[in-house]
Amino acid sequence: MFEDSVPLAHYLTLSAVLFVIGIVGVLVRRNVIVVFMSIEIMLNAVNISLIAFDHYLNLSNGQIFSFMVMCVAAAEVSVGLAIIIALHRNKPTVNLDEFNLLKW
Amino acid sequence: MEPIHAPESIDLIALAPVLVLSVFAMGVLVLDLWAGKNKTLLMFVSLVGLLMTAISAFAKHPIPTFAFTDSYTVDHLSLFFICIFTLSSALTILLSYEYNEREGIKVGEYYSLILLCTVGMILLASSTDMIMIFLGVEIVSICLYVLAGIRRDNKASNEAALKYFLLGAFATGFLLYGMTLVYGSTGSTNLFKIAEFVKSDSAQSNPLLLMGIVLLVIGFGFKVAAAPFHMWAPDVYQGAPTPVTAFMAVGPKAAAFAAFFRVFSEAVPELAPSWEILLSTVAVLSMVVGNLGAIMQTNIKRMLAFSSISHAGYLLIAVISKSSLAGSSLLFYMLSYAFTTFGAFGIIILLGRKGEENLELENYSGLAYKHPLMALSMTVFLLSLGGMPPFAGFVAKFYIFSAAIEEGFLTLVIIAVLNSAISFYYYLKVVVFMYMKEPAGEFNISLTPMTLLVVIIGLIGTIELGIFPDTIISLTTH
Amino acid sequence: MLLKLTCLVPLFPLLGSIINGFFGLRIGKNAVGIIACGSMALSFLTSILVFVGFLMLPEGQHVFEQVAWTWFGAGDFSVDFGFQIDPLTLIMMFVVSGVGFIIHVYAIGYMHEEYSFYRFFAYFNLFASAMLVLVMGNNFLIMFIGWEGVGCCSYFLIGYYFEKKSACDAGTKAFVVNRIGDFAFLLAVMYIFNVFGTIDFTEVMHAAPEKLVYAGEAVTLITFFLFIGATGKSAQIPLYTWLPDAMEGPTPVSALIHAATMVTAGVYMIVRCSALFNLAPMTMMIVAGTGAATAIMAATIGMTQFDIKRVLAYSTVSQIGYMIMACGVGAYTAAIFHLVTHAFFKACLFLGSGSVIHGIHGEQDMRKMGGLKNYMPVTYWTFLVSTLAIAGIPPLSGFFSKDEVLYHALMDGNIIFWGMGIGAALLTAFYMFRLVFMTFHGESRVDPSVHPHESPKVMTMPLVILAGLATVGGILGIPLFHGWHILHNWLEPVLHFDLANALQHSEHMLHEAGKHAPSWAHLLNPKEHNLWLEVFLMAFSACVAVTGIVAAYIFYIKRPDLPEKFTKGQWGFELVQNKYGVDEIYDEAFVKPTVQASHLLWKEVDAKAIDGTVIGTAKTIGWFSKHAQAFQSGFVRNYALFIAVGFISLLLIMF
Amino acid sequence: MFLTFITFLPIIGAFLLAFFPKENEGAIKQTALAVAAADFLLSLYLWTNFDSSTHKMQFGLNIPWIESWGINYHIGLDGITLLLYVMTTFLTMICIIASWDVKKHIREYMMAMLALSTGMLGVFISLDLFMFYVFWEFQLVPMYIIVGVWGGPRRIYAAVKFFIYTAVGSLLMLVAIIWIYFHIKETTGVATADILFITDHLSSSVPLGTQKWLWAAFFLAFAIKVPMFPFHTWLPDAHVEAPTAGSVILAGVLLKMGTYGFLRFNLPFFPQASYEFVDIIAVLSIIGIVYGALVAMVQEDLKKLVAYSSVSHLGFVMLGIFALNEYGIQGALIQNINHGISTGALFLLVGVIYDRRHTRMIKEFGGLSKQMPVYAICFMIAALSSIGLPGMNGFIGEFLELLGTFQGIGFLYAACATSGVILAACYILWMFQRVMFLELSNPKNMNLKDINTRELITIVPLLILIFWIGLYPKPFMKTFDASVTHLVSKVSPDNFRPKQDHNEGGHHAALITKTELAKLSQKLQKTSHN
Repeated sequence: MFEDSVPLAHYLTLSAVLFVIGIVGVLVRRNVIVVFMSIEIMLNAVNISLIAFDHYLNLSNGQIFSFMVMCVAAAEVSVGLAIIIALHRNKPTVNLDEFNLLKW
Repeated sequence: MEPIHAPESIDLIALAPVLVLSVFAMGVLVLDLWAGKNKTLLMFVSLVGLLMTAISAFAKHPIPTFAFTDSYTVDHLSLFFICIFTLSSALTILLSYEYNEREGIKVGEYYSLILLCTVGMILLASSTDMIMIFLGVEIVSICLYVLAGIRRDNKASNEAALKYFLLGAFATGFLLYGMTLVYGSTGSTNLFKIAEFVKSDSAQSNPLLLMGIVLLVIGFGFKVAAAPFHMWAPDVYQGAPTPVTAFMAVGPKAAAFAAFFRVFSEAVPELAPSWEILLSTVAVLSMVVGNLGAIMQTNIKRMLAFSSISHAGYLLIAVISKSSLAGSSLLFYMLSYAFTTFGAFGIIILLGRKGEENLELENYSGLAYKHPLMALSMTVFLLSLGGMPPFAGFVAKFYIFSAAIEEGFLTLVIIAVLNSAISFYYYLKVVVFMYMKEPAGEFNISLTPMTLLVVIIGLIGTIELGIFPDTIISLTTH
Repeated sequence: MLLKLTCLVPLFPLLGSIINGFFGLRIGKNAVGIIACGSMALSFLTSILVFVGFLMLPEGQHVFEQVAWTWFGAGDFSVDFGFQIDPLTLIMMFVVSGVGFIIHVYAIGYMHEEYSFYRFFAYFNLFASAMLVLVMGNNFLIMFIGWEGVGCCSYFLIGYYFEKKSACDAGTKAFVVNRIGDFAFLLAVMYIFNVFGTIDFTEVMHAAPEKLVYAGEAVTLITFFLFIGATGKSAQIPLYTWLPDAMEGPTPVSALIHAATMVTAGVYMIVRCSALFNLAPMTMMIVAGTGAATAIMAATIGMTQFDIKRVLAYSTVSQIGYMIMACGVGAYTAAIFHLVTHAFFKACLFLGSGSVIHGIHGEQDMRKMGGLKNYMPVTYWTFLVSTLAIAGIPPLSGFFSKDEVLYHALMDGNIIFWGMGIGAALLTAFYMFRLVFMTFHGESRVDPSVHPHESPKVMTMPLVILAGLATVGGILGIPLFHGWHILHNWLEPVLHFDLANALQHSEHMLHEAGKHAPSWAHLLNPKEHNLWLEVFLMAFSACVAVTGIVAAYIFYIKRPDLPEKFTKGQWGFELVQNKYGVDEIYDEAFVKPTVQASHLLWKEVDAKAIDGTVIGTAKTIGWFSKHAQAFQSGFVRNYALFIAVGFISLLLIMF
Repeated sequence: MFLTFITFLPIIGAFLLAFFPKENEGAIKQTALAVAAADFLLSLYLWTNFDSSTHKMQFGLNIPWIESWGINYHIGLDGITLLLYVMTTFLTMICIIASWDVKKHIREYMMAMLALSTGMLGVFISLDLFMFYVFWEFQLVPMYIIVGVWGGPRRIYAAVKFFIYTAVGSLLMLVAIIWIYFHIKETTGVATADILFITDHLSSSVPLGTQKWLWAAFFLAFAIKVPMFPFHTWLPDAHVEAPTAGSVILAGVLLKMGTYGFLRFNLPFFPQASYEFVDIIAVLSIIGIVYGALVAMVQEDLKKLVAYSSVSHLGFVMLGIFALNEYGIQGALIQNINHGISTGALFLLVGVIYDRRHTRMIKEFGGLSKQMPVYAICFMIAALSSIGLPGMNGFIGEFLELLGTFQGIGFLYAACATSGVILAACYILWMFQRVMFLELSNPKNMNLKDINTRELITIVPLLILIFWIGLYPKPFMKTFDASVTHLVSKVSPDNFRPKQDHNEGGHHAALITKTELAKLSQKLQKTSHN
């Protein structure tokens, strides 16, 4: 199999890079949906690490964990989209910067 | 691979509160179909459910019990927290009833969501496995996202939900990543096993583990609204419906603290030298930022949001001190905070008008001479929040400071007391408006019975815990 | 036992004061006058009874103490509220209650037009009471009650015309300056307790030789502070400035308080503490020097003043200087002698001046008087007699007392003091007669609209009595043989008992150290009395007095244009007329800097520095709070950014 | 139980008042007065039953309160607190009479007053640190309300400043209290916050360095309360803005809590640290005395003047306490009472003209003694008492304090402090002159009414006390004699000084005698050689 060909560090690096991409996405994008997608990238980055760890530690907890994460992510998506839709009804825009009624 | 067993009945009994509450939550949801516009029935059913939950929590003996291969625990900490959760949820429901009538929130899911959220909180407080903790966190969060935005036609409410949702998910990423790294470096998601693993010296300098700890701090820090991860709190507290704000300030926060405390004092106590400094920084920042932020606020909900940030700072001191006193001081603090906060929000709701008006401090001008008892109660709550004897807040703070001093965190305590001095300023500002200014306009307060009940419960709790705290203290110290 | 009546002596005036104070307005002026004078008369009569009782004491007992109650205490410190009767006290009691009574009677006439007549007498009686407490107290703190009490009453009475700013200022000034003395007095009392463990007069004086060492630090400091106290009350350099201003009070006040009694309290106190002063040669030097300097300086100022009461005030300062000088050279008897005679003639002079002022409707400037002797003969004659007495013309009382002071200054002190004393005597004769001539002789310069008239009987009778006393008062101290006289013998138990004891003790100590007797031993055995020297000195000082009178006669009767010529444009004269500018110097050196410093402390230090720090802290917090709000921008990105930044910072902290 | 009843009677009264209809002002006032008067009489009963021959706590009660922490409801009175206790009930009563004409919110006012009373009484009787702290903080609230609601134009500023400034100090004390609690638990194995127990066990087990820190924490709390220079700036503001009765209570009782704290905590807990800090305290106190007096001199507002005079007077008290001998401490205790009486009287009197003219500016007045002779006399007596005229109460305390300073700290300190006596005369008399004397020139003052009967009722008892304490203080001073002796035996510097220093005992004249004798004999030797 691939045990020796791809060391753990690579997986972790990939995961970290993806995670940072997600963070940067959240920080720089204005579009609600894109921001939301960036967050999903972060979650999936974590999933990569989880699976990789499992693989190298020869355990199964991580896989279970990653399933949970996926479930939760799905739930979050549904709630999140619902919120965005509700918002869009009151204020037809997806630009995040326009939502700053509440501040200071 | 071990063979997979069906869950033993003993495990199910341990899980009883969660099960009972889930059933009631579903029940309420279903009942809503027949309930029509009048939600009174739903409210009562929910309250009964919470009561049953609290009772069922005590069904399990002996204590502590570990169920589901050590991933779920029934111990004094969790039992006590369950009490706090059911109490706070019940008070929220009581607060909500008339508020929802007034604001026109006519959705049956509301009560169901609160109950489900409570389920998540119970899971959070009882879990000893990171997967469970994650699930708990998410159940709580998702319910709260919805609750914050439950006033769909209100822009502020929408915005609050959106902000909370985006930032919450963002922070979940950090929390998750932290858990992953901890798992990766220790090989287990179970807190006890992690603790065993961490005892070895080599683990303690593992950068992955330490990184994981940092990320956990961020994740939990966000959930408890500790600085600098607090920025969502003022906006969300302000935008969310007032009962939900009160709920968020108490229940979920307590749950997050329970998990926070569990993870840090049960799983990685050996790493304390490393995370003490992190948490101390966060604690100090929270106190300072919370208090500084609150000083300039004119909206009372927003002010209380900042105040709750500073309270998170005080509570973190308990987490840091992790002594035998720390857990019990955390419990006591949460309980007294629950009474005080619900009382204060109760009064805010009583004074509010349709459309979330009357939330500016000016609206409180001269309250003391129109409604002396209400002003007096508000004063009691605020003083208790500030930590003024003989109210609950003082004993709670005293407790936490004791725990910290016993462990030698003198500097932290000194910073904390100086911060409480600052906090007096803004708490007293409300008193200034109520007592020392002339009334600006008319108050038309409808003394709705449920809300009033919450205020009275809060008042009794605040004073009782302040003057005769012994019973509760001895309960917490088990 | 008649002595049991002791405590009644100060009690009567106190009662009178209370009755007048509370009910004075309701009971009418006559009743007020009767109560006030009656209480003083009772006090005087009781004094006589006490005196009789004292004479009946068994041989060898010279002190009678009566303790009313224990006043207060702490630890081993305890003060009795008690009185003591001894020869010195008795003399003072007579002076205070006797002269006080006479002046009270006079005041009925003088103050009769006043609306707040009752208030005046309430204060006046209170003063008498306090003064009696002062002289009768059996320890330092009881004396201090009186000491402050008289100061306080003096404050009220100087400020009696409280609508006049100058009167108020004078009152406040008197009180404050007196307080400076009191400050030193308190320090002395504390020091005494520190050394002796008690502040009872008898015990302290008795133990002084044992506890203290001749010329030691302790005794020098104690006596020095006591003396500062005395300078405050007795208006000596440097604290004399309040007394001339005190003339703002009604004239009876000036007579009783600022001439006859209160201002001599310092002298009384020094005599009372003679046992301590004897042990402190350095302080004695200071005392004598201060007394002499005050005597001569006040006399020079007295020559240049035109306000009739101010002349008398400076004369008082000068005469008390004499007494202090006498104390300083160890001639306590002479000091007391002069104190008594001075009380008579100076009271008479003040009352006389009051009569003059009364007679010409409140005018006090001598340049607007003149030729009054025809209008007010009684006043004139009594005034003249007293003036002769103060000038030192034999055989009036002042001659004997002054002469004794001068004699001791020469014999026990040194020739400089004597010289200064003689100089002051010359000046005294001059300015007193200047006063008489300007007031009563020559052309009338009185405002034509005013018709001078003699005062009523109630005012002139006291004048006559006092003039009589001023005439015969010298009897007390006429030398009988070898320099000893009645007063001397009478006071001997108070003054010399301790000295003998001291000598004995010191001799004993020094004997052990193999040394000789201390240098002050001569006090016990005065130098061989030289009768001829004394007679010569008497004659000399009489001549000096006459010279002064003649000079005054030339200047103010014969050649009234001379003073003008001599003084015009002389900066020296102007300096003296402006009282050497001492008031101004004090003002510039102490009062103004203090007030300015206080303003500075208040506005700059208190408001800006100290409170500024407090408010500054609060404001800084507020500033931070205000600016921290900017972070709460409402943008989700920013919030996320903070989470990220927090993440990075925590990482940095961790690693 | 009796003591508990007296302590909590006022707050029970306050609760009762809450149920009175707002309109029924007469009944509210009468009830409040009745409660306060009853409380005062009951406390007098305590006094008569007080055994002054012992330093032990009396009327004590010790029942568990928070058992899990070992915290008890432990109360008791000893000589140090008895008079303060009685004075508190007394001044509360006086203040309620003095507030008869309060215009707005009379019910709330009386409630605050009564609640305040309980808070203050609790501070004095608490013998458990936790309980002490509870009362210590609690009484801030009613005072804050009183200043903030019924005060002058800048009342909110003053109230908040008062509250937060005092809270800052006491919060640090809280930290020290907790530290002590755990330290005691560690060293003796007893979890307790009992003051008496701690007094007995603390000082022996804490190293001097730590003692100093703890001392400083307590010091800050009490120094702010006293207030000592330079922590005094809240006082003038609070005094000026507070209503008359508030000022009276503030000066009469609240400030005394600071000095009480020093006597109850700083001295017995940390005797050695106290000894080490004597010089600093002495210097600060003396600065306070002189500085307070100087600043008072130039004040334009009557109340502010009296407030700064308080700073000066309390400097004397502090000096007396830290003389660490019986003279000083007894003086300080009696001066506590004296200051309450004379300054209280002054505030009441200032209140009288404030009620009539609604200004306290000195320059607005002048010549009042013509228009208001009785008032002038009362004012004069209070003023003279304040400057310490012998025969009145102020003198006794001041003299004992100065004597104590002389004996315990040093001659120079005593001399500097005594200069305050001169300055006191300056500011009081100058003020008196400008207010009472001179021409009655301001037309607004022409028709002022003299002091009325109600006002006289409030002031005359104080004036009587002024003379009573001034002439016959024994009934007052004997109450704390035994307690002070006991305290001094614990804290006396003799316990810490190197042994050779005090072989001669009390009066050091004997030492001087010997050295001076040697000098003298030398001098004589020289002269005899010549």
